[in-house]
Amino acid sequence: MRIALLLALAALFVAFPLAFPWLAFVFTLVISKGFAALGVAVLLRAGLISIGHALFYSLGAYTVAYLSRGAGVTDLILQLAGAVAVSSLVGLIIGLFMVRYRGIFFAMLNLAVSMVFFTLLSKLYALTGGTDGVRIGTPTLFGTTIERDTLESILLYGGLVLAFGVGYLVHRYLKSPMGEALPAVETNEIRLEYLGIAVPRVLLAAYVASAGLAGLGGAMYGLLVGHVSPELAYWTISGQLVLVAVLGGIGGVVGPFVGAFFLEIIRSFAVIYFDNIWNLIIGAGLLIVIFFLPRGLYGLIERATQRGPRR
Amino acid sequence: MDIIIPLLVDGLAAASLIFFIAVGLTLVFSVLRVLNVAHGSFYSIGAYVAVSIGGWAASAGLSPWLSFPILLISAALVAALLGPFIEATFIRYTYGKPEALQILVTFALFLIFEDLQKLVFGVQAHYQDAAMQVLGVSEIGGIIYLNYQLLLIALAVVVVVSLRLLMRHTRLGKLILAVVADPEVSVTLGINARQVYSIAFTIGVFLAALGGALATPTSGVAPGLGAEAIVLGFAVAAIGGLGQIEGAALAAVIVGLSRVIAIYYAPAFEPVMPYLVMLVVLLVRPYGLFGTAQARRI
Amino acid sequence: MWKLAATLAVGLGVIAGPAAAQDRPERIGMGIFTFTSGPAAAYGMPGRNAAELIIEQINEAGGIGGVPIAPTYVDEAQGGEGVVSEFRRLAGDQSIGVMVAALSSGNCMALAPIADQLEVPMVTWNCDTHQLFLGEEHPYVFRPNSSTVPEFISYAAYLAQKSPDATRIAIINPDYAFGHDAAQIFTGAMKAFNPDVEVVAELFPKLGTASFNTEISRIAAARPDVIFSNLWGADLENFVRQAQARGLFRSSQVVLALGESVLQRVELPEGVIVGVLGDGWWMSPDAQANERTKEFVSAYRERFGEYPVFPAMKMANTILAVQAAYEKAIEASDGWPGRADLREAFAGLELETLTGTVTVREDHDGLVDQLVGVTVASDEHDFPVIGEMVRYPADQVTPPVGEDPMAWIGTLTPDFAASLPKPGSYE
Amino acid sequence: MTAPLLSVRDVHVSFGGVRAADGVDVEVRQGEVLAIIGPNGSGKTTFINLCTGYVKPHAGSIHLEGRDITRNTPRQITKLGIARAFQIPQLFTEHRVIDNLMLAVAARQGFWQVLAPLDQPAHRQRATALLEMVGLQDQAESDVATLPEGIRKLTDIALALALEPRLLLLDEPTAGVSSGEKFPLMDRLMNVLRSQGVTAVFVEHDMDLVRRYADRVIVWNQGKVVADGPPDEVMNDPAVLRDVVGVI
Repeated sequence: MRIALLLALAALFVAFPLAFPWLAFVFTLVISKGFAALGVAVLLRAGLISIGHALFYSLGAYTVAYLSRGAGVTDLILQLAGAVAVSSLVGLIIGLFMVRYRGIFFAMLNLAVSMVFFTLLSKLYALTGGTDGVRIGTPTLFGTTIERDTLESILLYGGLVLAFGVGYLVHRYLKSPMGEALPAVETNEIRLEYLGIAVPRVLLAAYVASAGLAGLGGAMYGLLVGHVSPELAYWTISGQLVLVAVLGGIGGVVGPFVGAFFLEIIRSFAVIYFDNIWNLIIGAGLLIVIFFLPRGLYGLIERATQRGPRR
Repeated sequence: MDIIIPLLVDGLAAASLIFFIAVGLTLVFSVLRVLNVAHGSFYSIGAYVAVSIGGWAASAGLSPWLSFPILLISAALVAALLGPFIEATFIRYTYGKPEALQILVTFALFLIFEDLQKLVFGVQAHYQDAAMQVLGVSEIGGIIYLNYQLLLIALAVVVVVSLRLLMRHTRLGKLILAVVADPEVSVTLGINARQVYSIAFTIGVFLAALGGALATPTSGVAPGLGAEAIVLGFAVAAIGGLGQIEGAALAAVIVGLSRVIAIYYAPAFEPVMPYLVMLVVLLVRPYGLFGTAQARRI
Repeated sequence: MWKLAATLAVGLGVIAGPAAAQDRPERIGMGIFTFTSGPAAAYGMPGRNAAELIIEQINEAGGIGGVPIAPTYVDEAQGGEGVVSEFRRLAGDQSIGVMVAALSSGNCMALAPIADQLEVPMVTWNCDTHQLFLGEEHPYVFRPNSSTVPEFISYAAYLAQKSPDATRIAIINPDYAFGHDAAQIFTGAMKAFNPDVEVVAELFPKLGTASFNTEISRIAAARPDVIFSNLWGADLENFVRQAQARGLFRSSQVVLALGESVLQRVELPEGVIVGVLGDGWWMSPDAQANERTKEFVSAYRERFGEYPVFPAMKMANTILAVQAAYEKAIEASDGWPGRADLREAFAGLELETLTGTVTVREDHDGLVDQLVGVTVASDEHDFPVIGEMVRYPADQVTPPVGEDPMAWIGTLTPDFAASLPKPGSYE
Repeated sequence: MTAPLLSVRDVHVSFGGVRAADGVDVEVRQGEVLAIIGPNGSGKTTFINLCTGYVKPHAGSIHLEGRDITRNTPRQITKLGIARAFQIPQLFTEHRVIDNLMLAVAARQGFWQVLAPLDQPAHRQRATALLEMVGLQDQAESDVATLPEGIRKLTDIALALALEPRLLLLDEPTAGVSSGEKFPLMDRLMNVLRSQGVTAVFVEHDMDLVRRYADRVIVWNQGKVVADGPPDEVMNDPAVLRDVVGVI
């Protein structure tokens, strides 16, 4: 049943851009945000709210920009891999400090680091292009140049395949002892220590994974938009990633993607029909989800498509 | 050497503005244990209301000296209208819930307020500088300062002192401290904790709105003010230690001075200073300058 | 779920009604990008207002080749990805013939490659960064406006002519490419005109700064002869209010590159050097001699309660340029011109605008005269206007095609400034 | 006589002026079942916290088989073979009972697996066996958050057993367990301990339990050990009866 639901969602995902080409852009954005929100969701499972993951999201995009302009690495696959590697590495370094913090202090420290990063991006004009940002050129694939249109198809359909692949891996991770330990950190960290489990190590793994996921999403974003500016690292983007994760539901891997989908669709329509109040719509939607749908929108979809209780 | 005096005056002037952003946030946290992202909205709403009423007063030909009571009244109005209402409709349901949830609820409120402000006040910048104009200027260390800047420094000190007096020497303060110390026990002692929460939240809204209102005579108000304010407020509150009012005051001075020193000697680093200070402080003292850890009993 | 999908499909169907390329369409779709919210709206809204008005006037006069313009406005404040996705959505709609984008240089730089990719003509109305055409060619992007180079050289020239002894300059510009580029160009030109010039303070507060009080102290402490700023919007208003109250305008000659845009909103003292980044001053002699301009100005004033500041004039002039290009393309092609035909028409386009003339060069950059002056009290209005005006001819202050602008500035000499028309010569 | 498994020497610790341990010396011998009794607030739980590194002594030392563990963390001490059950059950309330147990089993059998599921046959088998030991086989699929106190208590003990410790510290193991269940539970527990050669220390209020199951009793009062010996001897000591048992 759940597989069927997933396939239906995927089919929807493929069908619409074929009918309406501009939606391809929006849908690719959904995948990109979905990856980043999935990263945030991994940490949320441990009760850790990061108002700073825009750091890794923008880092992914800036890494791609730097690889293609500064280092001459033009291959798409290498760029994506590079972005994941760089953001994971930075995640590891920052994570070493982060794993000592919980609750609001974790949120605050993430905020601080990301805002330092944000201001550096805007300020190091010579290095980052300042607030105007940098352009990201069309990459090559296996040594052949590709057209912009081809790139967009690759990003959408390749991204979808990647989302399934990465999603499956993250699913396995969340079901593994290390993954199942995450909610346990929130409910009873002391007991975990008394089971001989090194909580900081559990969290460091999660932090690195979440940074890598956000970096992957950011790299896709950069390639898709073709331009990246510091606003991508601003705290409101971090807030949006948390919002997307919670909106979709943090219980599983699909939730963040569903959340990203709803956010982008609402946004696309809001700018056409309800100019000026899309924040209001998103905010109200978030409140409804928090107060009435604790398992997020994906929980709602699941409930509508299957009978019988499930944990 | 002659630069020291302007540095100090500018630093304190900057600190007073920053302090007004953070003080309500930290007060609300100390009582309700809720980190209120919507605090930034109350700040900018206070600014909008003050400018609107001030603009009306100016067009009605009232004396510019009335601007000062208007700033206060505006903040009180915002607090009275929004404080108890928002507390009772949303904030109350997040007490004792995970922090992530509290932050999200208030973040949602922040998003909603952002657009409501746009709908009500438009997107143009608004100004009402009668209070700044009427006070004139003073020359200190060869540099001309607005007397209004100096007034803000004094006001910040007044707020710190009065909050301390309120907490230590009034019945309300004692009730608040009792609820902070142990909500359950205070309820069994017959304290109406709900009411205390509502009052504390409203005081927080008042302080936020007051901060916004006090900033308008020099800076006006435009969309985006709330987002800037809240993130700076977080930084200052976290540096001082969440829930520590004196801590917030000290943190505001540190952040204000660091920004001013940056502007004088390394302007490129000015915007990064609050967050750099926050980062360093949190790494060295995870609970902020005045904050303490709470051990869990097992 | 499927209900949602159906709703989506219906919603999208409305937007994407395809039109045969060569038939005369029922309307000319035009995407117009500007800031209608956020701190930049103070500057972006006049642009939007002007677009609304000028399009209405064009449509009342029969539209373009008998076809009315149907604008779609996009708010740039939604951030890079939102702007790009809107651009793509509009480009996918075949009834859209042209994009007027954008206000912010960052957005222009992001959109330009996409316009080329989607082969939709993009006409910039306010992003004047000289970097737009610097490294890359953009076959589909045109700027019927001037760039930062002539704009800021003109201020240096005016200053060199008016206060030749001023050597200590302080700069306070917004912290992004526009501010940094302007500082570089202005400083470069100032030093070329007078080698004794030194920069005693250079500040780049970030966009959306509310209190400039520490910056003002810092500038005051540096005792500059000249304070140059290209702050704009709410930032400029804040800076002016705070700096004026604190005596900065009395102790130094202030140059506000975008000062005209706040003349009606904040009380500027007399003697401040201001300009309009081009020739778009609604009260300029050329504008006042043009019946159409006077009509536009009074209609604007009536509807929006203020006179059209220069961003409004820039937008109106840009849309007139689009109209001229369409008319040229209609003449040149058999049927209704498609996007590629319109692109052809833009090359070498010349037209009369509301405030002067514009020529689109072969490098797609525009040639526009530069108007600079100082604030003077007005008998007619309760706000200061621009006096002691000069109108620098575009070809004299614009680097030639193909030349690196910064290198070109380096070749300027004190004689260059002396050879230009004098302040007060434009009456 | 063999060397003690755990030896606590001259340990001092106080909280805000209250002395929870004031020069305490305790030795836990290999294989024995040691009971600690004393009035509420006398520092019995603190003793367990000290032995497991949750509370650090201001002075004194703690050795496990001659190895100094005074400054070690709870995790390190757990790894050395000391497990603990809590007075207030410390469980993972967002998980089911079986998941709680499987986490503990995984912690023992190899935790650092990223892609292998927690719910694998080896883990589940062992977890089920542990639940049977405490009589909770029927509760495996229940959500922990909804369980009554007694069952949570048993789950908590099962978590400690899952670690296969050499020394097990139990903080009031039968508090909250219904009176009819107390003895069957303790019988099962003792069987496990004896069959696996586990040394145990338990803090208890129920004197009947202490008499029946303890090999040795320590009486704790105001941060000091005031009596030490076999149950029948200690518990008939008039001073103990007056000062401690009487007020329990």
